[in-house]
Amino acid sequence: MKGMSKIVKTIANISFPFIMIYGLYIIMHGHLTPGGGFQGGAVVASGIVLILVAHGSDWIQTKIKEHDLSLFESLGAFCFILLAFLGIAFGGVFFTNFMVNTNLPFGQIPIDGAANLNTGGTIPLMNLAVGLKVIAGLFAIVLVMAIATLKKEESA
Amino acid sequence: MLEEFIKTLLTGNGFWNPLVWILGFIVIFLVVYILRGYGNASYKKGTSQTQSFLSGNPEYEKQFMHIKASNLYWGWTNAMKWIIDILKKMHTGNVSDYVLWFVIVLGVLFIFVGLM
Amino acid sequence: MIDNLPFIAVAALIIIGLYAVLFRRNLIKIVIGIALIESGVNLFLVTLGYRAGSIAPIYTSSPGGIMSYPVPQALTLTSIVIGVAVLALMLSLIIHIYRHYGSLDVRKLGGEDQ
Amino acid sequence: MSIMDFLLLQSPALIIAIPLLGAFLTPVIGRISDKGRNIFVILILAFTAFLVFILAMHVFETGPMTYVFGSTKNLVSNQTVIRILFEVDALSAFMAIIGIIIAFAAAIYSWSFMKEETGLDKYYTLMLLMVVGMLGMVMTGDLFNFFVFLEITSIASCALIAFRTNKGNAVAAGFKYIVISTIGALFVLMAIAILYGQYDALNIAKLAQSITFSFADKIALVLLVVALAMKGGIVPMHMWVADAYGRAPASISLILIAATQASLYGVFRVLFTLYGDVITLPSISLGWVMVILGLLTMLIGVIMALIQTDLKRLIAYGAVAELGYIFLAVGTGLTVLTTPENAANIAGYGFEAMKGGIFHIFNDILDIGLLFMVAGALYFATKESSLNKLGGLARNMKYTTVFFVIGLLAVSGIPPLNGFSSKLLIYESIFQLNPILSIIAILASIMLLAIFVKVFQSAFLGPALPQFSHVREVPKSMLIAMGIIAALIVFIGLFPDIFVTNVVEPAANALINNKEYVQWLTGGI
Repeated sequence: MKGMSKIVKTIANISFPFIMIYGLYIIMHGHLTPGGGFQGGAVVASGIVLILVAHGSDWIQTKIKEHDLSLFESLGAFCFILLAFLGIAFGGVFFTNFMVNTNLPFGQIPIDGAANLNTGGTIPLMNLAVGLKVIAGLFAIVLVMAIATLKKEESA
Repeated sequence: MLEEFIKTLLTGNGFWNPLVWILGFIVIFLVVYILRGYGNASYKKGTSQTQSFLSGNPEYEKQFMHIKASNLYWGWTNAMKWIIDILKKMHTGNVSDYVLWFVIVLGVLFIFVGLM
Repeated sequence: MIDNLPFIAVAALIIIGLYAVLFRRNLIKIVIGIALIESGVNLFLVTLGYRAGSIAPIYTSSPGGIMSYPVPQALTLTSIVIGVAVLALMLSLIIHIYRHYGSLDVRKLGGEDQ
Repeated sequence: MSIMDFLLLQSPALIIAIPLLGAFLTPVIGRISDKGRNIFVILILAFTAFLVFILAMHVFETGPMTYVFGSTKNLVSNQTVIRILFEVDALSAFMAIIGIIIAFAAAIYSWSFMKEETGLDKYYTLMLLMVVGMLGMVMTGDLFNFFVFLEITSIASCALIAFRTNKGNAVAAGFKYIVISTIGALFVLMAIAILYGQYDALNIAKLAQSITFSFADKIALVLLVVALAMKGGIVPMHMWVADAYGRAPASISLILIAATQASLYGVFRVLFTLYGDVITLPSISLGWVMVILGLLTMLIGVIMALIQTDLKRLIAYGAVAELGYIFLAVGTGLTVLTTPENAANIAGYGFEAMKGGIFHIFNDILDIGLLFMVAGALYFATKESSLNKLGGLARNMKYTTVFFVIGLLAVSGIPPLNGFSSKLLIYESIFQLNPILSIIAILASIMLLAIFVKVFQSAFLGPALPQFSHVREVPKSMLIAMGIIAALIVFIGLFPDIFVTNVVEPAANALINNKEYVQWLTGGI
């Protein structure tokens, strides 16, 4: 896929960081407000897709390979399942939220529904893992589709 | 432990014990083998007795003698042609039709269960 | 009547989706039909969790009052995530199908028993 | 607490989690070494099999076992079941055993079978995911969870059916499969939503306790049964089976059979456990519907199989016919259960029919699975799948021929192999419901014999064909996988009773008695 005009590229470049921040915010606040790993990951991935569409898949491929994306995807899923396994080790049951009410990060218990980021136990970490997987996964899907259509154009 | 293995499977009215069956099979096999021995005496190797007979026609080369799968059961498929044609028409390979069948079964069962 | 509006929308979405799957020949339109059915089912799930006059089920800094059920929303979200995966898979298969058959006509696929 | 106790206690979660972990580690290990990855996958499946076995032994002995995710407490509060839970009863354990055996054999088989393909990292990842979905479907105690695992299985199997993307047919088959399974799953979700809206519960046991068979329940019942039956490949919704089984790599067809049976498990679970209390209302005779669908499945399956010339497609239709036996037998059980004058007989022939049907699930997967592996071996050796072009292969592939004969005899119910024991149970019990059913079932079995004799004649017998003179026996890993399944077939065939009393009977009991399944709700844990 070829890149688009300079205006599109510039606007995409400008809006890209904002979309990133917004998506990461949604991932990070998944345990407090609506959102979470998938939703935030989808937002971030759509931001990356914006760049992909504006600059073309050739340019993107010089930056990152689809092969590496699947590694990230595996990594995200692995972290998620690892956290669930740690539940067995520390809490006795799979998926136990063993970090709640401890001094570990995210270990506090919220008081009276106040919005405190430092709560939630393993849930924010799982959100991060899912977010990583969703970003890598969705981006890989769109990238592969872009490459596939590119090959079609060339052969046609 | 061994008894558990050789216990007979009861099937409500009947029973089934493979080991008994195998014993019977061996006995029958022996009987058949002995009977075969009687006929074997009149078998002479290398004579025209052992050659295949194709209504007097010459025998084809070996690789042409193999009956292909679609020629097997010709009579049966020909006799059942009407039902096979219906079934072939049913199996269109079109995914919309697959979903259509699903909707039809759904509808029939809705009526069936709704009436009850 | 107005209370039943979401359910009417659900029925309409599912029927339109089924229509597209059953009677459209273009593979992309079939996929759109499936997406419509999925939206219908998701709408149904979300509607089930709503209580009259309720607020969104967010515990953090909640203004108080009754909340709608959070469980159907979680279910819907899961269903949406699965839907994304399925749609992506179907569309990528369609790309492959187009390469092999040079057409998006559903009648061109298969027919191996004819 | 010894390590075994610990493993047993955690086994329901570990059975899902270990293959899942393996699935995500596979691509990472695949980067280092191909051989290492294959060994890793086999080890993961072997460990999962071990866990399934210890869990199953425990369940057969002591009854259903529940496992609550996330916490050891707070299971039931204010009569509402919170948290997702897995509930493994004898039937679940039974299905999990057969699923993991077949997956293990498929992994060994894939070692040589898929050697020449590319993208094997993804292949093994998806294969493990498929196993996860299948095991999850049979072990979960939560309806929505069931839907999620159903979709995991569908997505993974669809991608695997279309694995050979260089073949148009395979991609088309994958597309058909995903359309069918998505629509089926969406209607399942709709039914789950209907149930949730009425009873505010997703837990199967909780729902089974509170279900009243209102009008909406009837709608949900029909949606669930028909959608899952479609995923199970019951006539007239079976057409995708031929496409999917016929075009997938043979090792995948193998797991697909087990995944299909997991959908049938869903049908039985819905009918006997979820609606177990109300299905016995005298006015309902869904059993007869199942019997008729079973008969149609058998007949159409065998007739379509007889006219096929593509080997894998033929076996796929044979698999459809085999499903008919299961549906017929369980339908008979349901009919007996629901007819008041026959209800006393549930201990009699109704129970025998259920036993036969459940036993046949196991035998069907083994027999058809072995035949698929042989078909894959033929394809591997000759690169040819049309029966019209094969011939005389028994000369070059001795072991494969032996395995095929075992599969042939088993699938057509010839004594003393396993197919006969279960079919005998089915024939004798359905004879008492209606003799005609039994006659049709035996007829279909004879047709199955005819079908596979045709395959035997055209592929293995006959003169040696010059184009196949270079054909050699398939590699060892494929022979080992076929050997495992064949040995199981012969073992169960020779000693059916030990298997029926220890494994099948508890499973059939679990299906008929849904009291045991909901026991934890009333009795507490």
